[in-house]
Amino acid sequence: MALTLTREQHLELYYFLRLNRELEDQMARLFRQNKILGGLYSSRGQEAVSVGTAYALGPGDWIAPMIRNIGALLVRGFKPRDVLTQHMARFTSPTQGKDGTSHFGDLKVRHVVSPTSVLGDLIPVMTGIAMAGRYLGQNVVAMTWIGDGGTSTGAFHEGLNLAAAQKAALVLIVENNQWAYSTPVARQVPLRDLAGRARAYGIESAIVDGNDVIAVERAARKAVAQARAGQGPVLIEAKTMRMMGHAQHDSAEYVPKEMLALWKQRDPLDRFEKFLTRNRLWDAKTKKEIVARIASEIRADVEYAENSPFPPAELAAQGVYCEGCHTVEADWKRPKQEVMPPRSNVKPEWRIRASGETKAPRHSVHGVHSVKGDQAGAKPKSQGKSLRSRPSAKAER
Amino acid sequence: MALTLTREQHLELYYFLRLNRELEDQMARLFRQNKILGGLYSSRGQEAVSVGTAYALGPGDWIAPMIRNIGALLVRGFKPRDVLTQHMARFTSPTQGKDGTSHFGDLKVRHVVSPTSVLGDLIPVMTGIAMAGRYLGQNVVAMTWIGDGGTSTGAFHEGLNLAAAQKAALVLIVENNQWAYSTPVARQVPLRDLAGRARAYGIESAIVDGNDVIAVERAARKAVAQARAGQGPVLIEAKTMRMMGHAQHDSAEYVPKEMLALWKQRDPLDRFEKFLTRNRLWDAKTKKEIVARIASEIRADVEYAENSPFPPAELAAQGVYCEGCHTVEADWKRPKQEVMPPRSNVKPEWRIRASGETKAPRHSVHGVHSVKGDQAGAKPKSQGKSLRSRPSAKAER
Amino acid sequence: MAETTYLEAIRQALFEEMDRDPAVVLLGEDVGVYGGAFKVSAGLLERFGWERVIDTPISETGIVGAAVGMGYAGLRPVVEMQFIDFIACCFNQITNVAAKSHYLWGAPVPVVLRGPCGGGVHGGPFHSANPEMYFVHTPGLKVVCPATAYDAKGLLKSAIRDNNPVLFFEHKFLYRRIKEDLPEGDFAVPIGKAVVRRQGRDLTILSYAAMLYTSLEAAAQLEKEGIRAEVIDLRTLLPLDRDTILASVARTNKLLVVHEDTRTGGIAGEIAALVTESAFEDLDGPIRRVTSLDTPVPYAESLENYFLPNVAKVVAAARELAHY
Amino acid sequence: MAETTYLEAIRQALFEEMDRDPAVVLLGEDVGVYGGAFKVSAGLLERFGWERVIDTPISETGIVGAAVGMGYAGLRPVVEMQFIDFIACCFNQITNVAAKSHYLWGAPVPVVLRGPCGGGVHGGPFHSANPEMYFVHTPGLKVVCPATAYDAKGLLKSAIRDNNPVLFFEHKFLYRRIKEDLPEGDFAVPIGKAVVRRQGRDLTILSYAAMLYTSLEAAAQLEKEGIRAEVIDLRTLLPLDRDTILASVARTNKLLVVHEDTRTGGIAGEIAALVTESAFEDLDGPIRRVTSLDTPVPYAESLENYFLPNVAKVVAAARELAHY
Ligand SMILES: Cc1ncc(C[n+]2csc(CCOP(=O)(O)OP(=O)(O)O)c2C)c(N)n1
Ligand SMILES: Cc1ncc(C[n+]2csc(CCOP(=O)(O)OP(=O)(O)O)c2C)c(N)n1
Ligand SMILES: [Mg+2]
Ligand SMILES: [Mg+2]
Repeated sequence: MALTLTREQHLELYYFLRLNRELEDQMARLFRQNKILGGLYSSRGQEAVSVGTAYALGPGDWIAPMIRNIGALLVRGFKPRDVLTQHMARFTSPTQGKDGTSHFGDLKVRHVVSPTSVLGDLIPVMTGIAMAGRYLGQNVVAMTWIGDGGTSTGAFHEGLNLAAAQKAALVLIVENNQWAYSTPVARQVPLRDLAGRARAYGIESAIVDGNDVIAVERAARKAVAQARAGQGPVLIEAKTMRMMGHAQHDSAEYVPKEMLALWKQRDPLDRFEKFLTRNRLWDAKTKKEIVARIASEIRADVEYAENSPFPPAELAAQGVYCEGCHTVEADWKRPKQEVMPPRSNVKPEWRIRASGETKAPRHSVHGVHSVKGDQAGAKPKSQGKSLRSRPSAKAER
Repeated sequence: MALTLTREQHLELYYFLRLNRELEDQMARLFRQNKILGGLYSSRGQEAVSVGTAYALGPGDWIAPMIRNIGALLVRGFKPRDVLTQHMARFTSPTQGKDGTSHFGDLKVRHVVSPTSVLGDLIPVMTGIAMAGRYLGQNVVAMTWIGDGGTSTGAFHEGLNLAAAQKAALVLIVENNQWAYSTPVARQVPLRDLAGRARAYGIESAIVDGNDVIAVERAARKAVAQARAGQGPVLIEAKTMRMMGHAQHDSAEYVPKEMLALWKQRDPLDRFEKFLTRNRLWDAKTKKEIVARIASEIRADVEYAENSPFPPAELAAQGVYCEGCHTVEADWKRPKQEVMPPRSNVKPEWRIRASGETKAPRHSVHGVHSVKGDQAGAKPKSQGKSLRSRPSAKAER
Repeated sequence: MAETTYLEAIRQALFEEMDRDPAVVLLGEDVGVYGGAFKVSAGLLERFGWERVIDTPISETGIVGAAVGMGYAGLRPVVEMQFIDFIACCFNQITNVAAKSHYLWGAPVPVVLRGPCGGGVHGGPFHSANPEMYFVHTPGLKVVCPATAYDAKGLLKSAIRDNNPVLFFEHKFLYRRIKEDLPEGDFAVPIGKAVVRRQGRDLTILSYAAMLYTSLEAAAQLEKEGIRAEVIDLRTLLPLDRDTILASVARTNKLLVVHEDTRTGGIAGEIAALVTESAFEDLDGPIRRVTSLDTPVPYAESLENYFLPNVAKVVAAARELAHY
Repeated sequence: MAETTYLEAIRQALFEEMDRDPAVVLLGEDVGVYGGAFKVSAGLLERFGWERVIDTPISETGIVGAAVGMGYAGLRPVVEMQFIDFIACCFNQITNVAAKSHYLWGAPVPVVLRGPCGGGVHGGPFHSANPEMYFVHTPGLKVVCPATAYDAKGLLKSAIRDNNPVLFFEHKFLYRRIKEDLPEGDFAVPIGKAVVRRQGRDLTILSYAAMLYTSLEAAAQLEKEGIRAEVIDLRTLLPLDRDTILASVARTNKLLVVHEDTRTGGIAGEIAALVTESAFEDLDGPIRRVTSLDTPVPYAESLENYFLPNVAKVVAAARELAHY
């Protein structure tokens, strides 16, 4: 397949992949030195998913990473020091030590929503971001990730279903790394492909080799374009493998060695290095430069983090409420008058059907999409007479 | 299609359909007389779903009805007086006036679980019943219902997914009556057929004309047989129409008149009467007898209900805890020794794959089914080498 | 001027805030075409259009999560729960996401979650909840329980303008029973301020929402017996108005708390702790509470009446306390 | 005899109850092959087989609902929450189904819901919850918070044998830190009974779970100052053991409540209400409480230490109270 990215972009992808890997390796060392509090989760083997998907977004778009998506945070502009200070609970971290791991965000500049630990939480939240984005005329896409295990949560269902009903510009990456803690996918749901989850919502889906950063980026770019065009949410299943335990404490003996051996051959960094070489996108010198740059960045940021103070104890009591410390302000990209009376009045938005008998409210003022009224009509299969009733809602009560 | 039921069964179906209709008509009168507390919900036009599905069950099977499934309660052996005293909040009601509407059950004899008002609650509960039934060797099926609207709840997803993962003998009837209160199906989910929900779980599904009691019964019977045979949960979408408002207070002006007119022609009682006549399963005299029987039963039970006392006030303070007033006892249909050490020991249950490299615990001891280990294996589409990794779980830790 | 019902006051607040600020949107089940189960949002779709009045699927977790996301994007969403009982279905989004967001990540959640609560209308065990204490016990939330039409309107405006997640509990018994003359023009009632509804020297009755009226009626009866009860309407349960509570107890030296919520773990406990730790010397008698029973809300009238507090129970408790 | 940890005591209770009664089954995320995130169920799958030790999908609502259904069918399921924080995801099944079932429909729910709660191990804001009060405020549930290995084992046995839904909160700080000699053979500890852990005449310190140890340590320090604190371990929060609490206050006339849960709406409030309404005359001083702050649980050690109660805070409050 022809390359769709420039040489610089390919090298940037490599930079992020490798930065992701090296940063996490560094954190594992810090963990063993007891410099990281709580748990440490690894995305080894899955870096291509985080990096490739986030790379497909535009600057105004939004992400909400999960615990194994440090790569996405890096692509989005966060620095190793942000990740390091977070894990080391320093005052200089994005949350000043109040929260750990990848639990931080930036609503104003980088458009990153902080995750919680509760699986599924982010899907409805990002649906809301996408709905707000459309309302504000921003033409943005919201992207988030969920593990294979997380697709069994009610929040996954409610969030994705709402996104589908609203045709929200949500791109959901199902990161199928074969395991939810010790539980293999087959014990969570009898589906061969988790992309099949999408069928419950009538939305687009795709399956991609999650260890091939180019394939991931391409699939994500397509999905982002579809979502941005108003075609509704898209679910991408990225097949990959969790190469470490659930977290540092877990030696993952329940994972067969053969399985690890098989996936080790498919390491996303190795493969991308070969790809770059095969396509003559770099040479040994370029690689060396990137590696050196990463090493020095990480070294500097580890030093920064280690020299950072812990938060002052009294901080614990502060910030429960927003008392004017933050502003709530929407970034309007359309005239506000469009949504204020009299222009916002619902009347022009009611669609009069040719038959004249039903009228259904549409979902989008921009004509980007409409919900077909007859989708809800009953077509019983065993009856002779075909029936096409249309659900509707009258404006008058 | 050839008849699969006897004449008596057909007449019994008619009896239940008509009893359902007349009982609800009677309740509407009582409601207008202010003799029914709170709300009153109607299943007019949907009776064939409640009656046809419940009729397909065996005596040991379980149901959990929703608010519009009074027909199922009647099939299951509850009497009009039970329904009437419940709605009228009498001391003689199954809940002694503590709960209303169809919120009552009978765990010991009729195997009926009481619904709550919270949509979706029953699906995981009935999954648990099915799991317990298998564990106890009972060979029973658990059936419950959910509205089109209720399929958007997280509980629907978690319950049905768990049932699928466990291959539980659950039959879930999605009663698509086109409306969730004032919201048409198309605004809830962009699916033409709600049976599509099943695809997220890799389970069987069917679509049936919910206004054709024979078709409903047949589809349910098949589903019950599949579930009982250990093939996992089955979802049936019954297409029907809510012919009244959401409840008595709702005049449902948002429903187009044309839609109601269309569905009125498909009234399940009318159609079944014609069916009975066409198939010479009854004559005018038989019909008259059934009608008279129903009238007298309802008359007697209304009298009973109206003459029933309201509960004594102090009852309100009683019964929060079970202090020995109820026994908790499982109905074992297999030797308990099978699940007690040493026989319950997991070792014999580990399946050694031919290849020898993976071992996965199976879900069923009876050999009814097994989860294929390689379902969770990754088969990335864009990569050359086909990969068949198998998730597994080792016994040793 | 025509009197305005409690329900209509809430509707007016929504109207006026949506008129004032295009960032305010409403979402929930059947809030648009139908105007909400209690018709609180009747006419809003017609005025503001479907982009701002959004009928959702039946997905409380989805809805609340989406509202949080909208808030992150700078909107001020108002979420309607069709009945407040169903808030149990989005408990996680409220307590783990909305409540913690500002403290942990500096991300304010300018979301209002409102819906009909309370009993007395024979709604039965799933349509009568008073879930306030679950949220009073969750740092990061604000909890508002208006009793009057004026407060309902003014507090909802404050809630919408607040940068924090506010739970706004509308007592459905009051929806159409309470009517008041409301002033013209914009007014807001601050969150976190209780108000003395009736002055008295013999004891303080603390209450809110529907129980305010029970307490006032009891106070009127008590007056005939020569007992002058001070009646305080808490209005906001979180943050509690310590000053007003303690000032009243300093005057009356006796405290009775009346709430419709169930007894164990109800707000009376928090108030008892507050008063005994901060004003122990002011107390001349035990703190008493009149509450609902520790049971689900039963359906039959006889049972629900027994379950709920009423004027007689309040009078009896107040009398005993006054004579202590 | 080797000492048994708090964690191992819980594991023993599960083992012995499953050995005793084939109706007892365990379900939860990673409870089987992995033996649970904290290894509480290690070895259970091997002994009892996959039919009784069930690894589930990540679906707290699904799991709890299924447990209720299993209970209806006559089993006695034990559900593990991987961390108790995720109980927020099944709040509706617990409060609207399990809690109400017996009262409304006469359908007992013999289900135990257990999992690791509590802070002090730098688990951060989503792995340190103390959610007990949400459930203490829900009629129909029982809430158990053991502090010792003996109680953990004996109370879990009682919980499994109980016909009602019991929430069994295991404090993860204690899992491996608490070790005791346990007696051989079957023993059960009754639900609903507190116990005096240390006798004293000057004040009563009420506490439970990890805070029991903080309180005992404080009492030891106080003794050096001549202050004799009585320390009570509540063990069960619902139903509360009124008699033990009131009897102690009648002896000491001063009450300090220590809980790790956040302050506003914590159990100290309920106890303050109970004591002031039932034993007002016994009180010779204000009821004091030492609790966590009203914030989410922060992550950094400095912050979490500031957030949590500790010995110094308990000593200071007790000293002030003793000298009141
Ligand atoms: C709602 C919820 N339940 C349980 C957990 C505990 N938990 C944390 S990670 C995890 C496994 C997640 O598996 P998956 O979604 O596949 O993500 P992965 O760890 O493989 O990236 C579990 C059960 C949680 N965080 N949230
Ligand atoms: C979780 C939850 N949210 C909201 C409600 C309020 N409510 C009761 S019935 C209903 C509409 C149900 O629609 P559907 O599931 O299609 O069932 P139908 O009424 O058509 O039988 C709603 C929103 C509820 N009962 N439960
Ligand atoms: Mg996974
Ligand atoms: Mg419906």
